[in-house]
Order: sequence, then structure tokens, then C-alpha cells
Amino acid sequence: MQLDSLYQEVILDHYKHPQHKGLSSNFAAQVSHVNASCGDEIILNINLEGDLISELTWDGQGCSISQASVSIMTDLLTGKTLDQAAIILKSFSDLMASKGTSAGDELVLEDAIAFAGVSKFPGRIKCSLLGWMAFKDAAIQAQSRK
Amino acid sequence: MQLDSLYQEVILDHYKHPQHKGLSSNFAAQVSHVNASCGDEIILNINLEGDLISELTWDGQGCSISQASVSIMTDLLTGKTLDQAAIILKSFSDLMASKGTSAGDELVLEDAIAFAGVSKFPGRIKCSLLGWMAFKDAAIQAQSRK
Amino acid sequence: MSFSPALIRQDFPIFERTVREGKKLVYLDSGATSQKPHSVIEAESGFYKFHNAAVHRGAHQLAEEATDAYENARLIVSKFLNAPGGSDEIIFTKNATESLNLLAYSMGNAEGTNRFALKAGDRIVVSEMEHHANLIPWQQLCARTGAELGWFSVTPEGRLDLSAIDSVITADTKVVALTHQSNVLGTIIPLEAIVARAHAVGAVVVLDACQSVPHMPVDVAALEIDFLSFSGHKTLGPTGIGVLWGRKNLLDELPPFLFGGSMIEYVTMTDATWAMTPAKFEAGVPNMAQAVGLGAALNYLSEIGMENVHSHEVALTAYLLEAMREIEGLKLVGPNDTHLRGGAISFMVQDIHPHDLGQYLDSQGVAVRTGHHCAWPLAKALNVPASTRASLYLYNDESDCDALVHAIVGAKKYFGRF
Amino acid sequence: MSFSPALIRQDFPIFERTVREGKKLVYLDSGATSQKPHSVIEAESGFYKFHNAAVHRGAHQLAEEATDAYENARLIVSKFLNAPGGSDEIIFTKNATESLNLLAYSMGNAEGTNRFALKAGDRIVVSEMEHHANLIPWQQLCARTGAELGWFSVTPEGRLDLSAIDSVITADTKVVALTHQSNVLGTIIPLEAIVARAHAVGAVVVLDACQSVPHMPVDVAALEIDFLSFSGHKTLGPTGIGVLWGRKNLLDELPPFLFGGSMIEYVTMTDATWAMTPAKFEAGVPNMAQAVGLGAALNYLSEIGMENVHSHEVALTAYLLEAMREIEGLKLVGPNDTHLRGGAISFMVQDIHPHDLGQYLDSQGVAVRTGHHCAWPLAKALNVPASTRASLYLYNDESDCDALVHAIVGAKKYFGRF
Ligand SMILES: Cc1ncc(COP(=O)(O)O)c(C=O)c1O
Ligand SMILES: Cc1ncc(COP(=O)(O)O)c(C=O)c1O
Repeated sequence: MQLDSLYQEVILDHYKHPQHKGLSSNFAAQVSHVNASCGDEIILNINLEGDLISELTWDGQGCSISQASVSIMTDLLTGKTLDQAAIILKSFSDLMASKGTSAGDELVLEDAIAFAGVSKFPGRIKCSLLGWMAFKDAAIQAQSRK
Repeated sequence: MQLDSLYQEVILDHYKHPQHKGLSSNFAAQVSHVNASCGDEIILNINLEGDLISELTWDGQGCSISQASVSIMTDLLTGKTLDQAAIILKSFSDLMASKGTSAGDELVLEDAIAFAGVSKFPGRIKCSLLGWMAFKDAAIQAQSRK
Repeated sequence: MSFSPALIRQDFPIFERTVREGKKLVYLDSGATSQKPHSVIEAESGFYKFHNAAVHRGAHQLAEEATDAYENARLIVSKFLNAPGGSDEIIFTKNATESLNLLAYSMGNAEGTNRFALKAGDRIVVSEMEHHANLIPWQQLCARTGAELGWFSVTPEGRLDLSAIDSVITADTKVVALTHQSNVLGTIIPLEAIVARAHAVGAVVVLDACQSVPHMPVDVAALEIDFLSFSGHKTLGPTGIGVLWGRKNLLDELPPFLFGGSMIEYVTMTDATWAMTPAKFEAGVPNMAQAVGLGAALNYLSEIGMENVHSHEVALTAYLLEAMREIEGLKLVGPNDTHLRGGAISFMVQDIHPHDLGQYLDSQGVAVRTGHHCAWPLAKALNVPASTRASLYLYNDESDCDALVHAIVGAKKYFGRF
Repeated sequence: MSFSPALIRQDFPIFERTVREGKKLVYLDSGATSQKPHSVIEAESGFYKFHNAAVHRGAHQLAEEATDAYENARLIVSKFLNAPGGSDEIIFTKNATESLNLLAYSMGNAEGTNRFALKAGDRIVVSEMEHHANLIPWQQLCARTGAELGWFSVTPEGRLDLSAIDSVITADTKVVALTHQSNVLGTIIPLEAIVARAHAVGAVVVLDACQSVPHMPVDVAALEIDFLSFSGHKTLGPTGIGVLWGRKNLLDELPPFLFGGSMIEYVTMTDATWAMTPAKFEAGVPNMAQAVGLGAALNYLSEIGMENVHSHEVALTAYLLEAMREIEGLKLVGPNDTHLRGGAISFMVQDIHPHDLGQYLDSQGVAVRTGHHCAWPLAKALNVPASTRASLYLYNDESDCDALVHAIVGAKKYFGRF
């Protein structure tokens, strides 16, 4: 069933047990993004130590795809440098644009390759990118404040 | 040829030799009407003696139908009472709405029955009514000033 | 002829196709847009094939025929709505959203003693259940003029709270703009008291009839309202066509909105005056083929009879509500009976997010809509950030409802695995 | 493949019919609206038959397919115009008139430091040859904001008088809005000096390309303009669809125009924020089938090649101008050669009123337009209250020109009887 390529076990797992959820009390930048077509909302806090992403926390509501995606993303990017994060973000965006033709680079994306199936569902690509776009925005803001 | 039912000789005759053209220097009411879709313009002066239409004069530019129609109308309505004019106007409007099914009431409309053929050409009905609508407007204005 | 959705479906070519690997299409998203019968599709393409020309302009046979076809569509709409002033009261727009923006912008263009001129201290009244299309244009008009926006709130059951009607529609109210039937809740609002109060304070009543005109008889004269808008594409008609109806004397007083060809009386380099209603509100070459298609759609509906369409939908709604009651964990958003209620049924299922539920339903061939349904303030007021909506129309039958229920049960199993 | 109007005509179903008692249809009114090829009619009806659903909304397969089709049309338009910022720069409207009103109203909604905010002392520049659609919206914007309207005048030969360009486009000018090709005169305006001067004073250049995009290659990047509008129905496309192209950064700064669903980011009862370009400018369920039809129209034109369409029309214009020179008493309104000139040819014949001439031509199967052609100020400036216009397109050939000439001679005889 094609649906199973969308709802990978790791996605539903993160949806039920989200990581890094609950906003930190202090942050270098805080951003809030919404997906206006379905009402999903995410608030993301970022903290940096030099070029290192020391902490990512979030809160929000939305579908399994958007929530699992931000959960997996915060897991993946915490502890990475901003440059590394940019490479991972690029790789994830490319995967989402692949229309199901790419399986994703597991070395770079780790658990996030579970979203490969999402790229076959055009209506859900925005969901999986919501957290990542928030991160992109937060990273720019945090850097510009340094 | 169907066109001949539109371009009756009496119409083209009035077009070449318009009656009552040239505005009177005094008037009970003066109105200006345009046909915005083709740019035709008519200015009409009315003078009353009691309930009698003592003078109708006009100036303007436009196609043969609009010019001949106002020429024939001024001929027809001068010397009539306002009540008689209203009956003639109604008869002419009905003729225009008849889509070619009516020949017109010659006793009431006299030369104006030449426009019977116009009612088969929806694009030209406005042309033939331009002067008559101006008259309707002018008569109301002249009466309200009494 | 008895009402037969199965026969009706044969008039709609889209039901000949399948979705998701051969599944029957169970289309429960007519609240977003309806499907189109052959006669509508052919009316639109027939216009292009046989009569295409710019209306009201050319001095040739095609232009005459095109004008006839376009103006005949206007007549059909005016009769469908029972417009007291006839076809002069019908304005063609591109969708209901434009119709409502037209009103708001035109009022914004009113000045001085024009009855539509708004100023600080004036009030516009809407409700908490408005679609964004009948909310934001008024918000913006308030921002431009200094008028204040007031609104009816919604009860937990999804009804308009009319208990404080006199303090919502105040003496300063100039416009009361309400949705006739909520696109989320299915609620049909009772108009009598609202219209009476609005007219008592001298306000005009604007009805967003996007979800009522397609589904039940709507008689603007009997309702005693002043303006009404609806969309062709939700009424079996083409996309790209909407309607604004207004009382002739009010349209005559309202300033125009879009400026350009065919809406003028006289033009100089620095100034212009306007044509008569309805031309005044239709600038440029209009959506002619779409108007003709809409005419065909309303003829199709009239032949079936709007009373019949409505009874069918009410019966089907009752059937579906009944079946949904049996689904454990399903929570309705909106009235749970068919009293003053149409066939838009929104709901939540346990903690399955609507977007995920909709995706599963889609995998079973069941097409629904999920999200805030362009009524975000309502979603917040009811504390339901997103929901799933099934919306019924004349081509749906009990088997469609059964398929939905079956798929919901399947979704519970699918997402319950973890 | 050589260019063959006869073969091209086979793609257009309307040429299978006759007019006025069996006469061949000689359609010389494409300046008002063009005819439609099969592929366009079928693209539109195919959307309804196979993929119809509300775009960007539903969570189901039809909605995905509809969105794909609609966004693909946007891509086709962006490539056709060579939009530097790609498909995000394409906004679908209902016609060019709406596109131009969108710009004027959106600018009117700009405030404070927004670059589009206008105030007394600012200037908007148009020309005497504008179609009402590119004149009255700017008149009205001036009236609302206190800005002043300036204009280029037209020479007796029907060219823009650019001799005083620096005093027309003053340092205070914020918008220069001009028609690319006059719908009356056929004149194509030279843009280079105008764009250079406009940009030097910080003004944006808006091109009304209604009569150029259908007839010649138009590359917005090469022209270095800022906004452009055209209508689908004049470009072989459906009615009910228009385009506004704008530079991405400018569209991003421009406030929205129509308010409603799908153009929002966040909404409360009292306030709203906006989606990104282009969604920000497309409120409500859009004219989806018409956008898809327009995509098919542009594909059809691209396959033939806009260079080929243009050369064909220039050659045909030369042929017709030559033939008209032989008609005694015929006076051209507009340039009498093909230098910077398209195939809209207006003229007068002796003292035969254009409306009467048009009527006679129609009786011979020749469809033209008569009147002021929605450019009344131009008619007054040239002292030609009304004229007759023949406008050529890719499906016309020399036999159509011959038929026109023959019918004009006939009209002279017919009306000369008296
Ligand atoms: C030069 C020009 N501008 C604007 C328009 C308006 O186009 P539309 O009526 O399709 O909005 C036209 C055509 O009518 C035109 O020829
Ligand atoms: C109640 C209501 N109002 C307004 C609209 C807007 O209609 P459209 O998008 O066709 O302009 C809709 C549908 O989307 C609706 O359901």
C-alpha cells in the first residue's frame, strides 16, 4: 500500500513521542511558522555556542508529518555546526523536491530519510518542510544577532 | 438583402437631410445623451407651451440610425401634447423590443415605422433609442421646472 | 421523476474515472468545489466553438450571438434567485470572493452623502463563523474608513448566538454581512430577526450564500436581504465565475469597483463617468463562456428542482450523522441534527490529525477536505485548530456515506497500530 | 513547416461555421477577442472531466492533480514571458483590466515607507493612446492619493510624442503605465528611452501588453520593465483569465488587493497577515480551468513560434495597407507603414459612419469593430469620434484582406445610392 511509504514507522514513532518538544526558557532566536493551508503551527528556539547549534527546542501542533519532521530535525541538528546544518537542510530540501525519485542520502540525513516517501505526496511536502524552514529562519536571526 | 430592412430609404434620407438640427437659443430643458459603446452623442432642447411640445431642436453626431431616429422623432413630436408623446414613445419602444415580429403602428408612429427593421439588429436598437431616451429625460426635466 | 443520485452521476464525466489505483471516486468535497455535468462543460466549449466574440462591442453577427448568450445567462441567474429587479441586478464576477471584495471596495469608494460612505463611529457586523472571504474584506474596509468591526459569536453547538442581537447590530451599524450556511459547521442561520434588526437601524444585509445557493432554494425577495454573493464553481458551474446580486436602487447608488472598458459613460484624460447598472460593475471583456456555463448549471439544477436537491441532502445528512454516532471517538464540529443544517459535516477522530485522516481516506478513494477551511477564527473560537470535512451534494448517496464511515474505521485501525 | 493560415484555421472550430446566410466568416476582430483552437477548448473541458478539484486545499488525489495542472500553467506563462523570477512572478487574474486595477488598488493600499505609497506631489504617467483599462484605474488612484496624472500626447501620425520625455516623466514620477501596442492605431511604442528615464527617476514601468503578447515575442527581462498585463482571451486562450507579471521583489513589497481564502498567513477576527507571492494576490478558488486553457494556448503559440506569428502579421498588414491605399476616400487612423506597427488597422471611409460601415461589412461576413475602441481620449485627440477597425491574427490571410477591401467598396456603393 502506497500509504505505507508515507507513514514510515519512524515517523509515527516521533509523532507519538516527540523529541526536544517544550520550549527552552532562553534562546538566541525564536521563530514562529505556520502552514496557512492547514493551520499547523511551530515555534522553534535556537541556542548557539559559537558556530555550534547547542540547543533546539520547539512547541506546536499539526499532523504527524510536520510534527515528526521537526522532532527528527531537532535530534539531527543539535550539536552540528551551522555549516553542517546547512548541508543537511539542502539535502533534505532536495529530497522533498525529488517526487519520489530519490531515496535520500542516509549518511547525511540519518533518520530523516524516512521522509523520502513524502516527496510522492505533493500536498504533504509543505508539512515536512515546516520545521526546517523555521530552522533556516531561526539560524539566520541568531547569527545576525551575534 | 436583410440589410435593406435596416437601411430604409426614409432613414437614409433623414440622415442626409436632418430635420430640426441646430439648437434653439432658449429652452425649457436641455439634455445630453451619449451611447458609450459607440461614442454617439445627442444634445436635445425642448420648449413647452403648457402641455404642448412647442419646439424640439437637437445637435449631435453618430450613425445613420441614431441621427435619422432623432430627426424623425423631432418631426413627429413637435406640436404634440406630452401625453400624446408618451404614447408614441411607448409605441416606439415596444417596436424596438419586438425582435422583428412587429411592423409598428403606422397611425401612431408615422415615418418612425421605418425603424421596424432595426429591431432585428440588437446592436442597433440603442442607436435608434438614443434620441427618444433623451426626449424622455428632457420632458421630465422641463415638467419638473414648471 | 424520482430523485436518483446514480442517474445524476451519469451526467458527470468525472465519475467515470477512478482514483488511487482503481478505487471508486467517493467525492465528498463539494463544499470546496462541485463537479460539472456534461451540459455545463458543453455550454462553455460550445460558446467558443460557435459564438465566440466580445460582447457589447463588435458590430457583427458573432458579437450579437455572444451578447445574447451572455445576457441570457444573466436572466437565468436573476430568475434562479428571484431577483425583484430582474437581470439588471445580476453582476458577474470571477468568484464569490471578488463579489464580496467588490462590495467592500465600492463602499470604500463612496463619499459624502452617499449612503455607503463609512466613517469613524460606523459599524460593520459579521460573525465568528465567516469564511475569510466574508471577513477580511470588511476588516480592511474598517481599517481604511475608521469604522468598527463587530460580530456575533458562535455557541458551542455551532449556532449563531443571537441573544445580544441589539447590542451587536447597534444603531450605528451600516452593514451586516453574514454567511447563509457555514462551510465548516453546516449551520444555516435564521435570517428573519437579523434582517429586521438590520433594516430597523438602516443597515444593509449582505449574504454570503456560497454554501446555500448550490444546495437549497434561495429567494432573495422573500429573504428581504440587500446583497448576495455565490460562486459558480460550487454550483455545478465553471470555475472563474461568481455572482453578486444587489437591489437595483442600491447598486445604482454604489460607486464602481474595477475601472476600464464597457463600464463608462464618458471619459476624458482626467475624469470619467459611469455606465448604468450592471455594466458599471463589469469592466473589460467579461468571463463570457463561464457565464454561459453557469446559466447551463442553474438550468440543470432547476430541472431537478432545488427543493428536491435540498431534501435529498437533508436526508443524506441525517443518514451520515446517524452512522457517525456509531463511530467511537468521533466528535462532530457543528450541530448534530438536521434542524437548520446543510450537508457540510466536520469532525475529529480521536487524536488522529485531520491531515493524516484525510490522507488515509484519500488512499481509499474518499475525497474530503481538512484544515481550518478558510475560517480560522471559527477554528480558534471552537478550539479545533483543524478538522476533517465531508460535504454532500446531489450526486452523493448512501453508498458514499458508507464508504466514508468504512474508511474512518480503517483509519483508526491504521493509525492505532503504533 | 511553413506558415499556413489555412492549416492553422483548421485548428479553430469556429471557422467551420458561416455567418449571414451562408457567408464565409472573415474574422477581423481579434483585437477585441481571439478565436480558440481545439487544444484550448479541450484543455479547459478536460480539466473539468478528469481533474476538477479546488487547488491548494483538498487532501486528495484530484486536488493534487488540479494543483499540478494549475501550477504548470503558471510555469508555462512565466517561460512564455521569460520572467526572470520564474513562476512566482505570475499572478492569474480574470482579465487584463483586473490586472491593471490590481496594481492601482494595491498601490493605493500601500502606506508609510512602502515604495508604492503615493502622496500629493507624486506623479503617474500614461499616454493619450491608452485603452480605458490603463487610464481610469490610474485616474482613480490619483484621486484617492492626491498624486497627479501626466501623459504623453500622440502625434497626428499616431506615434507617442517623446520630444518632451523629461518633462513628462518628472523626478516625482512613481509609475509610468503605457500600452505596448495601441489597440486603435496599431502603433508599437519604443520602450528603451522610456524605461531608462523612468528608472532614472525611480519609477516603475507598467506595460499594458494586451495587444503585443498575443502578436509578437515579448521578453520582460529584455525589456527591463517592472510589471506587465495581458488577457487570455486575446491570446487564443479562454475568457475569464488574465495575467499580471511583476518582478518578485516588487510583488513582495506590494500590498495585496483581493482578500479572502488562500491569500492569508494568519487570521484573527480583527486582523490578518498575508501569504507569499503569488498566493498573496490570488484570493478564493481561482479560475483553474481557464489557467489550464491559457497554458494550452501559449503552448500552441510557442509551437508555431511568436517570431513567425509576428512576421506573418507584419506582412499581412503591409498587404492590407497597400490595398487600402487604392480605396478612394479611405483615411487611415494610425501609421501608414509597418515600421513599429502591428496588425490593428483603423480607418474611415468618406462620410459613411463607422457603425453603418461595420453593419454593411457584417452583411458580407466581414467582422470588424467600430466606435472609439475603449480609447475615447485618443478619439478626441485625433478628432475621430469613431472609426472602423480591422485587426489581424495568425489565422487571417490575404483572402480575408481582399474580402474586407471588396466589402468596403461595396459599402461605398450601397450608401452612395442616396
Ligand atoms: C490595449 C488594451 N488594453 C486593455 C484591454 C483590456 O483587456 P480586457 O478587456 O481583456 O481586460 C484591451 C482590450 O480590450 C486592450 O486592447
Ligand atoms: C462560505 C463561503 N464563503 C466564501 C467562499 C469563497 O468562495 P470562492 O473561493 O469561490 O470565492 C467559500 C468557499 O470557498 C465559502 O464556503
